[in-house]
Parts: sequence; structure tokens; C-alpha cells
Amino acid sequence: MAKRTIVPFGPQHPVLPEPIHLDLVLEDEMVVDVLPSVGFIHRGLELLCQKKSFQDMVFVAERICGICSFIHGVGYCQGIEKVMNLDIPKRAQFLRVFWGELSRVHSHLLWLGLAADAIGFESLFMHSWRVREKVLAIFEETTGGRVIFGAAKVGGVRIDISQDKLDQLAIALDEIQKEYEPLAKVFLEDYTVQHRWSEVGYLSKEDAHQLGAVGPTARASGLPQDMRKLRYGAYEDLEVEPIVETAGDCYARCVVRVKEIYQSLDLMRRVIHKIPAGEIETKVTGFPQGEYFSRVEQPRGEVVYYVKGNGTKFLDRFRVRTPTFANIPPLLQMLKGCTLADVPAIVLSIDPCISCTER
Amino acid sequence: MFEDQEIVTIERSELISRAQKISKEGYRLVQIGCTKQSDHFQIDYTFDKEYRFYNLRLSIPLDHPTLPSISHLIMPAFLYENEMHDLFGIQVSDMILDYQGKFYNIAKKAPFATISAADTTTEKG
Amino acid sequence: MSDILKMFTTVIKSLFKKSTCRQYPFKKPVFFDRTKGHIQIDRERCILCSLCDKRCPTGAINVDRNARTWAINSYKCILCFRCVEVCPVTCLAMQQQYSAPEEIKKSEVVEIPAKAEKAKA
Amino acid sequence: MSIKKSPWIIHYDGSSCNGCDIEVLACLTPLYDIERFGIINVGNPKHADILLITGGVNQQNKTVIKNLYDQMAEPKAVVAIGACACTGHFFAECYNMLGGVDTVIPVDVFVPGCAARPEVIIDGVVKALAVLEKKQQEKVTA
Repeated sequence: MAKRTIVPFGPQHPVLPEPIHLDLVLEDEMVVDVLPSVGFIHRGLELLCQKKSFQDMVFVAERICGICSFIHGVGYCQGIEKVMNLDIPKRAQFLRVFWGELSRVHSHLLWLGLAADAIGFESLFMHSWRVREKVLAIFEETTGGRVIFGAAKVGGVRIDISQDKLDQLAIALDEIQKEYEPLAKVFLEDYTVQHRWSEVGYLSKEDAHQLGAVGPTARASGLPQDMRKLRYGAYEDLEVEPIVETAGDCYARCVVRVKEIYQSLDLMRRVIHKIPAGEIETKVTGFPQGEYFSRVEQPRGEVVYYVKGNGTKFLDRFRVRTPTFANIPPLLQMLKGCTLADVPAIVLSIDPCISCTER
Repeated sequence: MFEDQEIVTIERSELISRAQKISKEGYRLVQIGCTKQSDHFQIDYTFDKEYRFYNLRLSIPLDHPTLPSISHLIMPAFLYENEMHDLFGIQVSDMILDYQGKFYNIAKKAPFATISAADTTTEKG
Repeated sequence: MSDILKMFTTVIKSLFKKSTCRQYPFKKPVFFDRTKGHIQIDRERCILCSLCDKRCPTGAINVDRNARTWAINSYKCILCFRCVEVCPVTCLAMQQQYSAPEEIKKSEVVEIPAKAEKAKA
Repeated sequence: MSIKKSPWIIHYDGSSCNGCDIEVLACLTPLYDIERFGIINVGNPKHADILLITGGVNQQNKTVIKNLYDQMAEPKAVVAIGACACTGHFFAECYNMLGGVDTVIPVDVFVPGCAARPEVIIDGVVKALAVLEKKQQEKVTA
């Protein structure tokens, strides 16, 4: 038997923008066991619900994570809206989908860049982020913020986009797609990318289900699982088909994300086409009483918000289960049996968002 | 559109058998969550199968919070159980991986259980 | 062969294309109408109602009625727009220019002239 | 002199929400591209002159930040980026947070914003250069 060594990975590591610590047990070059330790970003923000009113909690929810900030806000608002039996105007719901899908494009482009960087493909990283800046420009133009924009609100959205602006945005989306196409071609066809990711970090369909994988990680292993199929909000009027790959390796996870960007761009065009005129928010009176598990689909997968109100302006409990938390057990499974050199690529392939995970 | 959510209340002794049954039926574990109530801890085990939401709920007393682990049946449960131990001080027995309270490494022990809503309400106005 | 040709066309195109870079700080930053920069107060109109102080989720705004001052700590402000929404006399506004980095944290204190209140009342 | 022409930076994510982190990364990418000024993001604290910290300090990463700071060579400057790193804003009330970065290590420049814009981050780094210069002169005269 080969000699066992323990290699610490993180928390400050060149390939990781965020701190996570893994103890890798190695036999020669092979990883045989992994022990994760988390908690570097644990802030304890769930307990803030006892200090901030339920309307201020939207700002806290948006700061769970800066990448999928808007969807966090929307998920929280949906939970409160169900508890309070609020009827949200259709226009607000469509705007939520618009910004939500735009966030997905931004998040996936960001991931594609980081993943390219992890395999040493520097120019691809730069090009992904160049296209991503165009998405951020749309955010800034419509809401005023580049990454965290505080557009969600209990009862609707805070800012409207005029019809003229929406028509202009349709053109901007076409431009983004035009710039994105050659980039996507590199991810789908380039030899380097395929060579580095094919058959690395394999996760079978059974394991993915058993270990509770969510989002692109699950879809790349052949599980058609997408919470947008629950048809919450405006997804009631917008049909979404989950994008599924069956290979189950890092490359399949990349392909899922590359294709989801096209899907999101398409969804946004449908939103611009279908969006009805009208109010953007309903007046909120009273305080939430009751409980609800709100489930929405984030760029990284399914996220669950549990809100429990007790009839005062402070909530009893606010709990978030974020997609990366659910993806840690599949990650441990993928890492077993890989080589040390593949660890960064595999860790990045689940799109880890540590500040979500530890809250 | 809001989904229908089935919440079933069970006893602590039933937990293992119910969890075994439901994971055999092909449900996946979505989350395990804990909520502190005035006289008990409310524990939620959430499962999902093809977008069907199913929740097992049980309550355990505040002064003697113990739970059997389901992590040898459903592996991902160990993360949530360690989390519950660190945040609420719930003793979970026989976890497949026990961090011994070092999961989140919080200076204060079981913050969610010791802080009550009354003494933290500091917001102005 | 065709690959090399393709490469050269890309290189030559890139050589003559306009730079993507915004060339900050040599050129001025690009702002949009809605860009969130910092909160500005119109001191002539402020009535010291201290609603913004109460509603601010982070406690960045401090209103002192006795000293007649309105202070904002831009290192606490999260640009959530809340104060602008609640202000009854709309004397607060979001400006596009961001607040500059400093070596010491200090609040920006604005004194509210007394005559403004009389004029309002 | 050479430091001023080409400072190397190291970035550590305290307990931030990622918002400021991706803006720090955005500074390195084509639209803002601070490599124009010879600024390089490195992974090793021993190579770095400026430490960029996003997010506040909590119980667990307190020691990590201290270690990173101690491992950097003199002269060094610390830039706290975003409202969390400056004061902790509403997260300062959380049970696990100590507050801003200045509770653990001395901070030279505070960059406001939530999330801080790339332009402000560039301004902050430029300001840190002046601090570095001053520190170096003090070191020479001492």
C-alpha cells in the first residue's frame, strides 16, 4: 500500500476566489478521502430576522450572495407573499423573471471564465468576462447597481423598465448573443477544454439522485431537475424545458451551462415580447403569519427558503438551504479517485458559492 | 402559482423507519431544518420526488434535545445534522461524520437556541 | 493551412479594433441615469423629520435635531434607496458619482440651516 | 520606486457576499484591466505589496487574515473593500461577526460601496500606493 499524505487545500488558494478548506488524503497522486471544513464565511445572518423587520430582510437576503443576489431576494419575497396571501401584479412577475434570467447569464459567464482560468486558459477567461460586462451594463442601466441592485421587494419590484427601454434591451440581448456564440464554440469544440474535462469528476445518475445533487450538477448527470418547472411567478406563462446531459463529468457540466445561457437569452426575449402593462407592486399591509417553504431555481440549482412569521414585524425563523450546500456530498463523491491535479477543476465544476453555503 | 406542500407530523421514534421507507420510494433529501419554538424545537425533514414536496416534522423538548441520525441511510444528512448541532445544540447520535462542534467553529455555543427574540429586538423605531 | 489564415485574420482584426478597455482613470467613468453612487441632501429643504434615520436598515444615517445636523456614514451605507423613498419632502437624492475611498472612516455631516424650517412651516 | 510602478496585490475574501470579490476580479478583466499599470494579482502573500480584503471578519477567518498580513513583506498596505470590510454594516450585529477588518489588522485605505464599483477599487489601490511610498521613505530614514 502506498504511503498516505494529507494535503490541505485552501482557504486561500490561487484558483479559489472564496475560502473553502479541504483536507485531501492522498495515496501517491490519487485522492482517496476528502474532509471538507466550512465556516470561514459564516456570518449567522439567518438570526438577523429577529432584528430586522420582514421588509428590511430583503436587503439581507440579497446579500447572502453577490452573484445570484436578485434571485435570493425574489425567493425570500415569494415566501413572504405566500404567507401573507398577496397577489403580485403580472408585470412585476415578468420583470422578476427578466432580471432573474439575466442574473443566470451573468453567473454562468462568470463561471465559464473562472473554470477556463482553472485549466490555465487565460484568454478564454478574459473573453468570458468581457461579454459578461455587457450583461452588467444592462443591470446598471435598468436598476442602478452592477451586482447587487435591490430591485426585489415584498409585493413586487421597486423599479420599472419602460417599453422603449425593453425594446432597446432586445437589441442589446442580440448583441450579447452574437458575441457569445464564438465563445460558446470554443467551450464546446476546443481540444484543450475537452481534454482537460472529459471523464474528470464523474458522477453517475444514481449517485446524483442519492446524494441530492441539484442544478447543473444534477442535470449534467442525466437528472431532468429544474425548479422552474414548478411554474412559480411568471414561469406559469413561460414554458421551460430542463437542459440535460448524460455524461456526468466536468465537461458535461460545462456544456449544460453553455446551453443554459442560450435558453436564458431566449426566455428574456419571450419576456420582452409577452410582458403586460400595469402596476409593478401591491401594497403590503399587516404582518406575516404562517410558514412556507419557497423553492426557486438559481444558477447553481434549487434553493429553499423557509419563512415562519408570528404576526409581528419580525419573523420567527428564516432559513436558507443553498444549492452549494446540497452539492457538497456529490463533490466529495467526485473527488474520490481523482488525481491531485484535477482537484481545482472538479471543485470549480459544481460552481461553488461559499458565501451562500455558510451564510 | 404556489406548490402544494405536504407536511406530516411524526414522533421521534418513528423517524428512522419513516426515513428508510421514503428514501426507498425514491425521494431525495432536500433539507433538514430546525426552528426554535417557545417550548420545543421543531425539526423539518424535507424530501422531494419529481417536484412533489413532502415534509416530515417532529418536535423535541428544549431541555433534552437529542435525535437519532439518518446519515447512514441518507448520506447528505450528515451536513445538516452537524449544522443543527452547532447552531441549536441538538445532540445527534451516530452520525457518519461527526465534526464535534467544529463544523462552523462559532465562538458562542448554540447561538440560535440561547438568543431569544425579546432581548435581540434592538432595531430603532 | 486554413487555420493559420483564420488566426492571422483574427490577429489583424484585433489590432485595428477599438480597445475594449474603458481607460479609467484617464477617461471619465461611464454612468447611467439610474447609477447608484451616493446620497445627497438638499439642506435647504430638509425638515429634520428623521424618517431616513429610522428607516435606514444599516443605521448609516444619523439625524440630530438639537444640533440641527444630518450625517451619513458612507462606509455603512449600502445604497438601498430606502431613505430616498421615505423622505416626505424629497430632499434626498441618489447621485451618480460614487463616494471616494479615504484613509480614515468619517461621517459626512451636513448642517441644516434654521430658516429652512421656518420657511416650510 | 519600483513598487509604485508595479505593485502586486493579493486578494482575500473575508466573510463577504461575493459582490465585491467579483468586482475586484472585474478590475483585472478587459473592461478595467489594471494590468495596464503593472498591477498583478498573486496567490502568494510573500510576493504581494497590497492586501485587498473584501468582507468583514468573523471568528474563524480572524487568524487567516492575521497570518496573511504577517507573511507579507514590509512595506505593505491594506485596503478594505466594501461596506462589510469597512464597518460590517448590518452584519456587524450578527453573533459570529467581529466587524470591519480594522478590528484585526491596521487598515490603510477604506473603500466604500455595496458592492464597491471597479472604479472606486482602482482609486483605492492608487491611494494605497501613496501610503506604500510613505512607509518606504520612513523605513529608509529610520
